[in-house]
Amino acid sequence: MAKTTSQDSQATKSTTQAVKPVTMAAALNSAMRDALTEDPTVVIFGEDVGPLGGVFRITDGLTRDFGEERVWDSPLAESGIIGTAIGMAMYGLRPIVEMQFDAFSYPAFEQIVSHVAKMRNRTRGRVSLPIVIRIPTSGGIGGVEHHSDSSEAYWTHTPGLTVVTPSNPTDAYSMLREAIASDDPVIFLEPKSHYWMKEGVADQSRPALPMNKAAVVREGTDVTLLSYGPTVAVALKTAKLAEEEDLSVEVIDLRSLSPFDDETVGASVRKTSRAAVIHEAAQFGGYGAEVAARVTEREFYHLAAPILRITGADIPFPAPLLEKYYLPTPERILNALSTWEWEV
Amino acid sequence: MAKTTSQDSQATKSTTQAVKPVTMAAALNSAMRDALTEDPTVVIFGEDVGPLGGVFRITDGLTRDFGEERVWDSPLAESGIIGTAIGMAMYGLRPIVEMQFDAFSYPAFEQIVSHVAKMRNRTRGRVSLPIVIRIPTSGGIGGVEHHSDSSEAYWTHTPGLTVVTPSNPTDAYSMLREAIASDDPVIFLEPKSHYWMKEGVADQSRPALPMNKAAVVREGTDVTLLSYGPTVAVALKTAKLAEEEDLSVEVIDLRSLSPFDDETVGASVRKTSRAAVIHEAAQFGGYGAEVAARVTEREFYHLAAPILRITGADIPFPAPLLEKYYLPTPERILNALSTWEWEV
Amino acid sequence: MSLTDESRAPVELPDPEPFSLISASGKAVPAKARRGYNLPDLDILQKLYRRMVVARRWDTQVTALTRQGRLSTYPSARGQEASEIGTVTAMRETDWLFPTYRDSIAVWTRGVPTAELLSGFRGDWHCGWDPKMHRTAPQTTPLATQALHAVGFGTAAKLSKDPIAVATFIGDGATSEGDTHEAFNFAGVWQSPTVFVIQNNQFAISVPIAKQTRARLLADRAVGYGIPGYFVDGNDAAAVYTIVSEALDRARTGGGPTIIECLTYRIEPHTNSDDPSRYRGSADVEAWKAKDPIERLERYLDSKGAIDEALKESIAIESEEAATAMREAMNAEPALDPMELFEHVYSSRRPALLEQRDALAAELADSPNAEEASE
Amino acid sequence: MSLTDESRAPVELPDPEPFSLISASGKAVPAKARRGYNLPDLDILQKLYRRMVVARRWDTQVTALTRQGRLSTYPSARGQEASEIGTVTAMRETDWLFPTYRDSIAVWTRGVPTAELLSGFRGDWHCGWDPKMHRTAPQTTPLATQALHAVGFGTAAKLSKDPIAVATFIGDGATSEGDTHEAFNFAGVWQSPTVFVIQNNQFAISVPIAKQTRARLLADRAVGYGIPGYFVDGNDAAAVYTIVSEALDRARTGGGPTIIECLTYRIEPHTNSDDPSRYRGSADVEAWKAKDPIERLERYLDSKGAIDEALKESIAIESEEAATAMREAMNAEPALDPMELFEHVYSSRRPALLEQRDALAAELADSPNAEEASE
Ligand SMILES: Cc1ncc(C[n+]2csc(CCOP(=O)(O)OP(=O)(O)O)c2C)c(N)n1
Ligand SMILES: Cc1ncc(C[n+]2csc(CCOP(=O)(O)OP(=O)(O)O)c2C)c(N)n1
Ligand SMILES: [Mg+2]
Ligand SMILES: [Mg+2]
Repeated sequence: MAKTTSQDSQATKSTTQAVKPVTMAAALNSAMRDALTEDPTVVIFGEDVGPLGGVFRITDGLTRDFGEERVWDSPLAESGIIGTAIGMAMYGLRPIVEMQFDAFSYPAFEQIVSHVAKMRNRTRGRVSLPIVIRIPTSGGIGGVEHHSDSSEAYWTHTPGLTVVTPSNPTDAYSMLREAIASDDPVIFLEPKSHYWMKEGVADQSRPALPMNKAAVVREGTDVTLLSYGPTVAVALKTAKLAEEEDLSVEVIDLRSLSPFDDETVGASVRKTSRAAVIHEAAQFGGYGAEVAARVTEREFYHLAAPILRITGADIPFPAPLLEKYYLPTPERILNALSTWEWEV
Repeated sequence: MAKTTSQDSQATKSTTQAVKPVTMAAALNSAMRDALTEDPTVVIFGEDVGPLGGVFRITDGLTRDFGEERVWDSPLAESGIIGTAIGMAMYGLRPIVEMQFDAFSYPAFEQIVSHVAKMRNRTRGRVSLPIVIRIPTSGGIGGVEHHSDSSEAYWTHTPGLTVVTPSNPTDAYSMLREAIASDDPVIFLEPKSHYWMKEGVADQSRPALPMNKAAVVREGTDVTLLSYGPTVAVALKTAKLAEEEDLSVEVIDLRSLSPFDDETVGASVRKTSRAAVIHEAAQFGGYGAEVAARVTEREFYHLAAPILRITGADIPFPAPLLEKYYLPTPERILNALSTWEWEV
Repeated sequence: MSLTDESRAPVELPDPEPFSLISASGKAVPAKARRGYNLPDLDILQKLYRRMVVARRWDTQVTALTRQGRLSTYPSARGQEASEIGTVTAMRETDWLFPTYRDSIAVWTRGVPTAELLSGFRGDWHCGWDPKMHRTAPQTTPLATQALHAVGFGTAAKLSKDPIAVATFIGDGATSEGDTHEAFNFAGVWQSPTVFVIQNNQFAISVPIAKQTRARLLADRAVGYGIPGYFVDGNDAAAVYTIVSEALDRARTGGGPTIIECLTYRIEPHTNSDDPSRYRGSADVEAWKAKDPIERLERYLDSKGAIDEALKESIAIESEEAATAMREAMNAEPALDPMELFEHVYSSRRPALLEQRDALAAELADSPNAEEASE
Repeated sequence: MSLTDESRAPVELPDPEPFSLISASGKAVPAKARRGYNLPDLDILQKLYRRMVVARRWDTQVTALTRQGRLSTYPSARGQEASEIGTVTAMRETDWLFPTYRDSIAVWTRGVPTAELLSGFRGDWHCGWDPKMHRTAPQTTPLATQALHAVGFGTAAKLSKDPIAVATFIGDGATSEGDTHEAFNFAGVWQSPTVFVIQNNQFAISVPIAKQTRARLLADRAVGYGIPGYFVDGNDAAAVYTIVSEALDRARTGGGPTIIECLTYRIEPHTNSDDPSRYRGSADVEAWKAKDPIERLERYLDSKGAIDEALKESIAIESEEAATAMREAMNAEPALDPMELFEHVYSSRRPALLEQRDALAAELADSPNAEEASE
């Protein structure tokens, strides 16, 4: 019943996008706008996504332009939002829903883990759930308690979910288009500290990198920094600083957290023989653990040193004035790299 | 307000326990019975924990013996159970609650992650929540969908929670007593396939091993198997089989998943230089990832080979007749160990 | 036009006397107590009767095979046939049903073949049938979650101008879950064409309704959502059929959702692994057996001369056929393919998952006896 | 004796006309419309008036400083003073309050010092006060979750034969969450001494109540839990005080929970980062300003000769003191100790966490400018 937009048509489509610098917020908005225009089965609902355009204005103007039957405000209940999205997807619609912040997706945890993730497998592939769950994620904006969580580890551990996160406006557009077109449910993590990041849109005549691929965003030879979402910028800044110390840092933007792009990451680590993974979430059992464990499993004999994790501490996300002590910084990353025995 | 039972008094207390073989179910029941007797602030509630004694009969007879004001059936709502337990703990009680199966704790995810885990930190240590959340965990009993999840990775990634799991009746008793006495909230994972495991109670005159320590349950020199809950038995069986192949396997029962006993595990790995971690949960982002990542970080230069993970596959837990293809077996573990380059 | 209905419904609490058309003794309820409703036509009553008898035979057979260990577990609906069959008989083929683990006889009556239906309880796959083919969602275990799926499905149909209705069953215990509340509330405000059939069988495993809520009636909740609420004798198939039919019609024609509480009783244990002697007396069970939904309809039909030997005979044959087919379905070894475990998790192939699949394949190829060894 | 209350309450829907004692124009409501209640004594009304005036001044000052960037965020309660202050004024010191982010003026009126109270919104620590000292739980952000804490706390008090009551605030939007339902239901069946004060300010951020639910009244929900429900003019402090007092008394004396819907209006944006022009007209806001809770009480007191210049003067002084103290509290740099981040996560020390703490300490010692660098 639902129409699938193919990878190619998306790539073509994106050539028609604006060429002046756009914010990530605008790129996401365009992606939804284009999907609503092309595919009548796409609907958007959630808390405040209607006339207000969401608390971050990502759905700005969509109710006005597409009507309340395509984009509307739901009652305030996250389990209800996900639960009804499941029913709509079973019917043949492609719901895009917003959880206002990571921590407010937790009331929907059962619906996501026990149904969104499992319906396709449960029904032997007969019932797919093409749902996109958009979540403004992570910290860096001085949010009060519960507004800065990074929830990725909960989702990536759950088989059946696809979890992606863009780090820039160009990716935000193409990845959200691909997520909407996907027949599988996608957790789409939007680094809220980057919503107002502007970028000249990259060469739009080339097809976009598929959502499930990692990108080498800076080449280097000594160390691979594995980053995603908000920490890509931190890794790039680190790489710049490291230049001064004559350290050549390769930076990878993972983009897809599940599945993990073993190929791209493996190739880089085989080249540099050292890697560190960077994220905001607490370290213990965080996504970085999976990255470190699997890369080590696969590339052990290429590694000159253990894979490091530079992450949030194992504490609840701090209050606004203290978050700077928690978030990974270039200095902390460089410090960590200096703990390696470099002359093995 | 709440009375804390000290470690020592528990150990003394346990000398009065039965000396004939007891099941894990009986050991857990005794632990709650003794806690109810000694500490008037201990209360137990949840779905079917009253007259029925729980679907696994772990609370058998407690309502009868302690009355409905100490042990009672709640309405059927997990968020409600955890949420009201929080309020009770704030008042000064020590609630023990049961989630009927891992998957049925998911409706309470928000209350657990956003409050149980964070209240003490939020209030600068002024409000502790001495709550024990008992969860019959894991598979192996041919349960229908949603009855065999292993949820530990969700909890262990959440700062503020303590997560423990016993693998035998002796530990079940002492660890549950210690969990109840703890001022911090404890996720207490009970391997349901082991409820009817019987064991002669170990020397009760010695103080029990503290809940936060791992135990070397079998010594060996070539490989360390890191296991917990239901996989301890699998690891021990593997060690036996490995003997035939002249492989000396050390088996560690982690017991405490959070905190992780770096000391005991590190000592073993430094000795054997090889380790594998075994669990039932899906591999990607599973608890084994943390184990592999942290042990590698700390012991990299002692490791002769990458730490392996022998775990469930990255699929939803299978239907009853297919679970045997999913659960880690001694054969699969030995296979995995044989993939290591042994002559480095 | 907006999805949200901003009109306010008239506010009325349901009558605390359960609505009934045929009394426990099999007599038509006096006209003045019928609240303006007529009894369904005799052919409908015969259909309800036939379906209940056959379904009970089928259910009894499943329970028996479960005791023999052919199924992993089975929650019987014995005693609840009027609610189950009354509801699905009121449904059109194009309507969708969102059932729970309790509602196997409803799913079966909708035409899902036994072997597919019992996949989950036997344990060969979680859901064995094609939900789209039978317009019947998988039987849901996480309580109350399916009520939201139903509301979403109905809302999607409404947005698509598709004049169908959706029905979902909810247990009395499950009404305590937050999801039930959210489902009622979303359905009300979106005017989703969804009929909620609460089967109040008075127990949630061991917990009696009095410990579940202090509500006088569960149907009293409806008023808090601007939804019409009904309290029905759930052992009276005629009453259930009548009220559910009306609610489904209303839903299909833009009238929004309805909450219907059917008062009934679970005669069997919660599942085969339950021990009801710990929480309820056999006197209660006996008292409810006296209100049996099948017997009362049989008496009524008999009194109308609407059951003759030929009909009884044909129902008996159909029942035995159902039981036989059921036994055969469960005696055939299920086709188990461990490789299928990796097939359906995602619609596209993930290399890492294929690695895991291949590892299992290699393992099984290596040690053909692995299966026995690990058992 | 069992915790569960198995008696059934009389079933009655609230009057859809909000209960009021003093009209918007500041006149006493005619005796026959007072439903048997009397106005509170003048000294109580004066106390309510004084507290509302001072609280508004304080709230206005916080809003102003937030605009200047001294606070990270602040959700104002302007316009809702009658509900907030009416409730806490009805409480005893030994009662406990479970507030939300909206209810700072209630927490402040309970005696929590400004600097401690605003810790969370300024951003130095999530909750700055000692909940036990002030018998006031932290202001909760995850919506509706605190309602369950309140029920549990009340139940624990009841089990401990401690004759206190618990009050909790819930927003209209938050009533849609499953937790609100579970809280009402647990409170009913356990007869927890808990008073739920729903502040229906008609918006959940941008979402109007008509899109939130199709219920006629949120108070209509009470009947579905066997709990008494009230619908009150939430801008009439006398009415709120009266109904909440009665409910708290009932709770303290074993009469169980109460649900009270206070109809009010949020005059300010949701928080400083909101833009209400996107979702509501200023005419609505103006209309509600005309029903101001402070003005009406002032008029009433004036008409009774119960406000003289001396009183006005003393309230003005108190207000300015509150505002000054507020400014001073926020102008003082908060004491920030990054090491404290590791202090309270667990009651016992975890070696791995100490490693992380020590790493941060080393980092800060190494590069004293790290703070600036990372900003
Ligand atoms: C969220 C959730 N919690 C707990 C359970 C375990 N459980 C299965 S059935 C049941 C009782 C349900 O009672 P009710 O809703 O009255 O339905 P009935 O079994 O009587 O048909 C419980 C607690 C579950 N399946 N889902
Ligand atoms: C579980 C959860 N979901 C979403 C949010 C984000 N959020 C904060 S306030 C708010 C609106 C609440 O409205 P209401 O309950 O009416 O309270 P009010 O702000 O009007 O006092 C929302 C959606 C949250 N805090 N918690
Ligand atoms: Mg029931
Ligand atoms: Mg509101």
